[in-house]
Amino acid sequence: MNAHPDHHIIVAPDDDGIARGETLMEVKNVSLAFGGVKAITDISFDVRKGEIRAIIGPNGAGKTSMLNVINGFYTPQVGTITFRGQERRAMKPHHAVRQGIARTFQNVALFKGMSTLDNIMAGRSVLMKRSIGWQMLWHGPALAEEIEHREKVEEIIDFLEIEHIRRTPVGKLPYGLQKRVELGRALAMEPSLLLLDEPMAGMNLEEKEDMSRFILDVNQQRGTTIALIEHDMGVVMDLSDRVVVLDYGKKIADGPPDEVKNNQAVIDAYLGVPH
Amino acid sequence: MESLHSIFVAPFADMVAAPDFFLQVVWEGLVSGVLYALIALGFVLIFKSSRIFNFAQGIMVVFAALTLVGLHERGVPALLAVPLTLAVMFFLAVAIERVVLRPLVNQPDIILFMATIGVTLFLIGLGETIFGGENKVMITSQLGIPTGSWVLEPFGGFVSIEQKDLTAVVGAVLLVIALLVFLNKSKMGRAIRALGDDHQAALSVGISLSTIWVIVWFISGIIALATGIVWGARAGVSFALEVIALKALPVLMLGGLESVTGAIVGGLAIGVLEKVFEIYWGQPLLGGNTEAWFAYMLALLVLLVRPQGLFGEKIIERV
Amino acid sequence: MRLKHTTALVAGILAAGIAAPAFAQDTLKLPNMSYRTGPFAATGTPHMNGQLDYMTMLNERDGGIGGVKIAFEECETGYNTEKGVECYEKLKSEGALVTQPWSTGITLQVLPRAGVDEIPMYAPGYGFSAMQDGKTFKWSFNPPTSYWDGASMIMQGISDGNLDSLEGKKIAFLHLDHPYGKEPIPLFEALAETHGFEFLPIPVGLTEMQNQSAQWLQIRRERPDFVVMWGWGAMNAGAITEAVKTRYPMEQFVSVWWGAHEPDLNLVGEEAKGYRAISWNFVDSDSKLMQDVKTHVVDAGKSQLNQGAGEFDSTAYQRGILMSVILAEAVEAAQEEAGTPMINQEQLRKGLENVNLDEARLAELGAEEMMAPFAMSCSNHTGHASAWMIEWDGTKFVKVSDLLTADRAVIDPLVEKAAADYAAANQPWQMNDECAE
Amino acid sequence: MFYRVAGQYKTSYQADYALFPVKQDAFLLALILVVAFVVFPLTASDFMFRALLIPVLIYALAALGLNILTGYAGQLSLGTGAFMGVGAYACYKLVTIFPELNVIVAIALSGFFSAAVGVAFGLPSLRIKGFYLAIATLAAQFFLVWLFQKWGWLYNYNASGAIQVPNTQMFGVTITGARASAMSQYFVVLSVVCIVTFLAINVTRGRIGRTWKAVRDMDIAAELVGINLMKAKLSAFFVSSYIVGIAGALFVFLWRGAAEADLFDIQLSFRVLFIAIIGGLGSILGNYLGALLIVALPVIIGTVPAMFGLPISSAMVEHLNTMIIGALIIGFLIVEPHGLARFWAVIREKLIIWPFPH
Amino acid sequence: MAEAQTLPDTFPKYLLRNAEMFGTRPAMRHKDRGIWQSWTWSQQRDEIRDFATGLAGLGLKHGDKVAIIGANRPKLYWAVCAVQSLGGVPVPVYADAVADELAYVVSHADVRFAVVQDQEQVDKLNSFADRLTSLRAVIYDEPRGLVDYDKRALHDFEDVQEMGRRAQMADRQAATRWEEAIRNGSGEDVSIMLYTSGTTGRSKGVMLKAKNAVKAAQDTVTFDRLTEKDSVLAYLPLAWVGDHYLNYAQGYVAGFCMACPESGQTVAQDLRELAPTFYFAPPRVFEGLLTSITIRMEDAGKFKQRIYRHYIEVARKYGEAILEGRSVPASARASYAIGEILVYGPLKNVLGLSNIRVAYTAGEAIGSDLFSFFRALGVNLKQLYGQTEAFLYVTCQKDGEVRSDTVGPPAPNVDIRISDDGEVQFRSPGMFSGYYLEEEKTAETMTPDGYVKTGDAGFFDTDGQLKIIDRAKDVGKLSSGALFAPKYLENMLKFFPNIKEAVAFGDGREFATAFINIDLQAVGNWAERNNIAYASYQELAGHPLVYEMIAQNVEDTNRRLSAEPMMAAAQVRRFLILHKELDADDGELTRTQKVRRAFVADRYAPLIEALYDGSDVRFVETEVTYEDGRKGRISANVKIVDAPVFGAAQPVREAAE
Repeated sequence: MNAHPDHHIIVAPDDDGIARGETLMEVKNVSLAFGGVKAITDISFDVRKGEIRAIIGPNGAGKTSMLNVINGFYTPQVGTITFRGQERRAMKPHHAVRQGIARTFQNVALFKGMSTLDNIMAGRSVLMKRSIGWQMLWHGPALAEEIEHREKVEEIIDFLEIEHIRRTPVGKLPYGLQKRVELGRALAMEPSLLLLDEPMAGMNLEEKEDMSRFILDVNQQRGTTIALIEHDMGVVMDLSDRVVVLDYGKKIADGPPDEVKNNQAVIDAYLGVPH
Repeated sequence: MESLHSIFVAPFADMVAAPDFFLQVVWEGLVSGVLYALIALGFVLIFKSSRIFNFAQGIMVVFAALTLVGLHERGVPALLAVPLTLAVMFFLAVAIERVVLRPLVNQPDIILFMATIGVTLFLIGLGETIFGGENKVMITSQLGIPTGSWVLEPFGGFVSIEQKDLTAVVGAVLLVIALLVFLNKSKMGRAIRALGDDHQAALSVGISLSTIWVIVWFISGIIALATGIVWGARAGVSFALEVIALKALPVLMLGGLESVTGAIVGGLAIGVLEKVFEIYWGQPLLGGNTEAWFAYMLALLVLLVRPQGLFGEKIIERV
Repeated sequence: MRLKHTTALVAGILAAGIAAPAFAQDTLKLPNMSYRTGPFAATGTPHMNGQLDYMTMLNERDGGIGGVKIAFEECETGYNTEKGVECYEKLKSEGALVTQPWSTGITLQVLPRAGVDEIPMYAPGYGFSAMQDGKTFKWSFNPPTSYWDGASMIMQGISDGNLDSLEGKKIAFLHLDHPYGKEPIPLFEALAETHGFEFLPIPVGLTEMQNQSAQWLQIRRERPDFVVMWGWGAMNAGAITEAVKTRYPMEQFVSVWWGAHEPDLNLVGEEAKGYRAISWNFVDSDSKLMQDVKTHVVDAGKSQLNQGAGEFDSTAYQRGILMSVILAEAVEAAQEEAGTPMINQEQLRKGLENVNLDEARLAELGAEEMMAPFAMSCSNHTGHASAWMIEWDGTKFVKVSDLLTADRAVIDPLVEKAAADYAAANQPWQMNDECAE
Repeated sequence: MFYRVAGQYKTSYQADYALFPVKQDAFLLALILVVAFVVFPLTASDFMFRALLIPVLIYALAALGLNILTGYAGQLSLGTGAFMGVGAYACYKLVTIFPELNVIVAIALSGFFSAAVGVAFGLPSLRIKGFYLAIATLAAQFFLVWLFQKWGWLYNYNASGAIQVPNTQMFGVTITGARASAMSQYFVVLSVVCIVTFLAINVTRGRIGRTWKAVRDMDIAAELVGINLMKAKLSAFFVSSYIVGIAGALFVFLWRGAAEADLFDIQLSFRVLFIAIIGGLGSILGNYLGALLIVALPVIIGTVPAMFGLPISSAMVEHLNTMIIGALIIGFLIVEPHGLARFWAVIREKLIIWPFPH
Repeated sequence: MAEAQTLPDTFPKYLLRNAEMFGTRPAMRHKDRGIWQSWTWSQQRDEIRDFATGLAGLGLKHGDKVAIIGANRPKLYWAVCAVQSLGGVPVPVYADAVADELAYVVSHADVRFAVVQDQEQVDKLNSFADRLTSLRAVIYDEPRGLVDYDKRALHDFEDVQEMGRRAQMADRQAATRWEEAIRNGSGEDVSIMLYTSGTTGRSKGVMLKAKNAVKAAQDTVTFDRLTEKDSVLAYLPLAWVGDHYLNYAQGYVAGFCMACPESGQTVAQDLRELAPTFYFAPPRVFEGLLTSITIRMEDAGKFKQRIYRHYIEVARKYGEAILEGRSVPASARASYAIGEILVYGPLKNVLGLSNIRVAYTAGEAIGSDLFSFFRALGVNLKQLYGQTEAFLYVTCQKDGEVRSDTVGPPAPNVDIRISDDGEVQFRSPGMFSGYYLEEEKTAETMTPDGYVKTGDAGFFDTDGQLKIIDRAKDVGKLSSGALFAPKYLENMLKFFPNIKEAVAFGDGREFATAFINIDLQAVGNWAERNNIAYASYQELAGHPLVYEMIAQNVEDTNRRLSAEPMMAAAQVRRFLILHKELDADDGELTRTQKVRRAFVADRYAPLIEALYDGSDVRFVETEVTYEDGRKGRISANVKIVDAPVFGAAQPVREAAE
């Protein structure tokens, strides 16, 4: 009965031949509009493998739209996304997941009727292959597959320290824990690029500290490249390697945290100086 | 070739050949359409104000008509039965608000929808228990609705227009006008309209939510009674109407769940189109009775092209 | 917590239901599958009242039949076939002597089971026309006349006995889209082929019964020479009002006996003058039979009928009385043959085969003006009573023809074929080889 | 109280994934199966089989099918009756075209026809959501029933327009048609229902079940975790319609014995929907509890007042039944939107932590 | 005892024996990744062998000390045995010890290796790296957060095992040699060094010889008939003698399965899942259980409450008698059987006590109500009296001869005597061989004739069971000369569910007084039911109604005391409710949650003064340590209240004067 799992947790897929520090994804001249209202205008930036990249900006700056473009939820009118050397503009979100882009949402988008375990397992749907025939029989290959993925999910549960809520329906969890489960679900997809949309929104100080630790651990231990949107400047400056600043759908700055912090355009944008 | 001819040529040739008959078909369709539109209207009103997809609107029509006839059967004079029935509908509105809506407030839409199905069943059972399950005849003449028919004779043929149908159309138009005036001009009406967009805004008018709900359901009850009289005069009062009332759903899908205009236009359009389709295509080519599904298929096709309906606004999905 | 009790209750019922229901041996169980609710209740209820009242009368007047009280239990079907089958199972388990399915749909469902469960099925004036073949349908009876008989008589009625005069004419068949409405179609089709008229079936769906504008628009467009109606419940009233509205000539509008229903015609009154129906019964409220019912049941306050609406004088109510008369005759015949008042299902089947309502017997019952005489036998489970064409004169029905008789030469071969087909489709099928003929 | 879970721990995921990880549940199920397979056949009357046991099983199966679509995948359907009809008519055609075909095989195959039709009417679900989708299923409902009426080929041009189930045998026992005994039909239905339930439980607890639930709970999020919405929704329509289809085939072949198109009308759809709602959306067990309640309720209303000497007409039973079901639906939605199944779950939970209240 | 000769005399020898005898039976479980990961004895041997070989590769020598720091984890238990198998000495250290304490033990014991649970312990060690000169390497179980650490002297447990496996692969004889070394191991070696928490001063390293330790375990295993089929949940601190003895030592000797909980928070849940057969918990745990039962039952419906109360009453009457096999009327037996179905069984099920065969409690006195409650439910709960120096058992109760107010007769092969000044002294098979590097203290503790001084005052009851009154040095006298046993007094107070902790004073004073800590859970619940709002412990503690309630408790205590001639004089005349909970982080309690009386007396001197100078209220300010180690100050006006004293006492005292 020795089911002792190897605890050297899943390592992000490294088979893409991109070395740490090289460009993993590049956004080139992307513009997006909804019926004439411009959400994003001509934005370009890159994400390097292994880094934590922050996208910041005041409310309505187009940050979430940017993430939505990256993972295929919106299709930009102009511009391209190059991910792992492949250029594309339109794609279905589930294809983005298959390519290795996972994300979390500003307003927790968990499957409320399901338990923590099932939510994270759902994140692995895309990696599971057994047909409905096997699923119906359950015993045999389907169970073997289920257990194989359960083990990975348990690692994530362990990693995020959410053992005690494994069987709790996520709808009943406090907000902070829901965010953590959502992170778990994204990790379950074994992404090479993890998009976090305001991972710390609505959290108290302690929860923020926890979340920061998890984000750093994910980045360090799993080598996952992370692009995140965050309002809390302190957090952004502490966590990220490089920061891109948007305002009114345009890029106004890009660089290491310290540099960005002192950029006049950024300060103006945050203080609300009219353009 | 022949089949193509019978689909694309013959029907239109028929229409041209017997224009009076075509007019009669359109008129018949229009009268059904008024019914669909009225049911849909009650529906829209409730949806606008409370986001409830009120499946029970159809049965409210039957229930109102049944109460009216039932009271009359028990010896209540027709003109007294109408206000009494309205009182019953008001009581019903209060009861629904108390028993169903209040405990279910803030539940997901689907739950409320299911609850209205429960209300439907309950009202069917209640109506049958009190008034019996057999069909009844609307007390048309007792209510002073003319029963004769006018015959117009255009194009050498004739178009028979029953006075009660005409009364129905006129009555429906008046009802809609009254409703629009109420919604747009009165404080309560504005509150109801605001409620659809924003609960807080509605509350700031100073009317409690439950009052608004009772009023809205009561107005739907009034519409239901009007519909019941109109339809009952035409086809008798029976629970079979419940199934016909389902056609309000495709009407709503076409017209959009929140548009009063949509409900009326959609209702009339479906009424006319299904009748024309039945007479010129359904009966000759498909064995008839296509009215059973035409409205649904039409709505389905429209939705496939425009998921938000003919009058709805484009949906932008957000995450 | 209340729900917990309900669940417990279900369990209790389950437990109770497992034990077979006790058979009370002191009554004749002649249950009826009624529908006093739903869109067919309007026409169904007076019939059922009539059936029930006659049996009540027998219980009151004679202490039942042969000294045994009749238990005439009703089971509500709402004209719904599914419910009907449930009722069948329920009544069967209670030891019913007979099945009165009261709907052609239910009849068809019960038909194959009747032979297996060995319960005679009694479908007076309705059901499957081929049931007349007693050899094939040992357990099923549809006296006094079948739908095919009725159709044949209607055609005679509208052609004054010369069907060939219909050649080139168009006859629309407005019928309920239901096994009942479809039942006569094969005969009409056969007749149309033989006599060269055009036959146009127009179905009315269950939901459209009250709003037949599409059907009547079709009739207006097609301009048929006759409209034959096979309607029931709310459909009849709907059709008559639409006919008036469409200005369809009433003289060309004929119905099967179920369309002879005074309340439907009262809706339009004078305007329906000329509307005809074939009917195997006729109203005779002053007959001894009806007066007995009036004395022992109606006036005694033991009837459910709606006196204010003149139901007692209606064709439907009195037809219901006659339906029970025939059944009571069968019981009496069975008791005689069995030599005991407590009969079983097999004995009742025999009794039904021995029903002989000749003129003398009808006179004895006091119903000589109400229906034509007929008799059933081992091979003839219908009896083929003759019928009258009756016409609405604006206030009531009047006889406008002599007794019409169905054309056996056309019907019998069709029946034979239909019965054979039926038996073939339901292999293994038990034939009654005892019949001499 | 009777649930003593202490000491029932799992040392492997296999054990954790057992069908009934708690001993007492397995025991309870075994008990129910013994009652179903042994006690009922030994004691029940024909009436019990035909009026209660067989319909409960078949309705439960239909509700199970609907529940997969509505309860698990979140796609509202008002067309269950018509899909049952597709199964029934397909089975009838199969049996009459290939008379030598085993009727069980025919039933199993007929499910594929309803599944195909289900998928066809499920296609709009890719564009239309929520209530709007109900229109697609309503269209299916009305269109299909119309088709059953108008397409004579479907009922072999029978004069009555009804389909009549022939007598067929399996292992020398007549299982369909008028000659079949209630008990043999019961066994067939019970076996089919047990097998389908087992398979359905497996599907709903595995990857596919999670995919469905994800789509139900938040379809956008589901898409963004890599779930192919089209596959998920259509597979739900397929599986659901398949089960509904064989329920329809069983409905006619093993119970009714004959059917007209009207049998599959919207009332049937609603009845199945009520069973699913009262039983509990998103549960397997609930379908059985709901079916039991809905089927037994009229029996109770018909018999209980009589026990207390209150005569009740059969029409009144119908009326009260409708009213009570309506009230039950409302009551359940207010008290326990997840239906009888959740009710049982709560009771079970209470038994586990007994004597503590929480 | 010829048989004893053939028995192993070290735990590693038992490991080998068990791997042979019970190879496929579970030896260890750990709730991890959602399931109970399990290892059989043979798998456990392999794990230990791999680790031991790896350790040897890292340079562990015979006699080297190895610190084991962390929660109850299989790997840490394996480390204990692995170290023993190499002749090293495991030194378990309390995982919640602050860095300073930890550093003291590690440096005092000359630890060369440390096997620790996680980053937290590594950080603690690192923070005193300069003092820990002897420490050669640290081995960790959980790699989380340690990615960027300097790995030169830091090893992953599994990497060490991997090293071991590679060594075995390279040298086929390594495994055999390892087993050979174990077989040749000496029972004279020190098996383990347990640092006592010590109510006073620095902790001392108690050295226990292998053969003594084994012998003690063998005796108690036989005494309680423990077999390989038993199971325990190891949830008590790894470094405490109780855990090491009850779970590790007895586990190896009996061959039963030890299970580690998922985490500290899930112990109750894990206990419930596992339902062990052998269970040990200090009285406060049982007290907590009873409190939570009572509270949870209060929320139950009327009907349930009635059933519960009725059958608990039945159990109180007959339960213990049935448990002990005494004769009971048949009707009572039937009633109890129904109660078992309705209440006791489910209750034990919910608490995870369903399968308990033997349960012990020790460490302090247990209330007789509390004690008999669990026994009445059918839990075979017994008391024992023990010490680290004895390798736990000094006395323990036999099945069927169980009382709540005594701790039982001497354990098997234990010799006990009461010294002239009332101190309990013993000689036992598991007796320690001395304090590490503290000859002086060892000598202080031992009598010249080889008895160990327990430092506890007590006496033998008429039926030969030992009764402990208090720490010998704490037993004092009132100024009247009457006996004052503070612990005894405190325990009586603590039996009230509302009172969590009490500290009694009176030595050399005119009368007895007490500090009270209320039980936040119980009183909080009471407050909720009575609509009393409170924001903090301090606020609740100062509430007049709470004072009223506690005064009632004190009064009851006094009434009971008045009935005991020896104790009647020491009734509590005045008391106060402390404004803060006594806390180990502030040094007020030991790590085993015992009150440090002298420290408390010193810290709250003004309050004691107020107790005796007649004032009604006293302002006090105290420094506190928060969970994260930060310090703060809290202050309060503490009220002092008089309590009534009862008759019997008065005359005695006056007579004495």
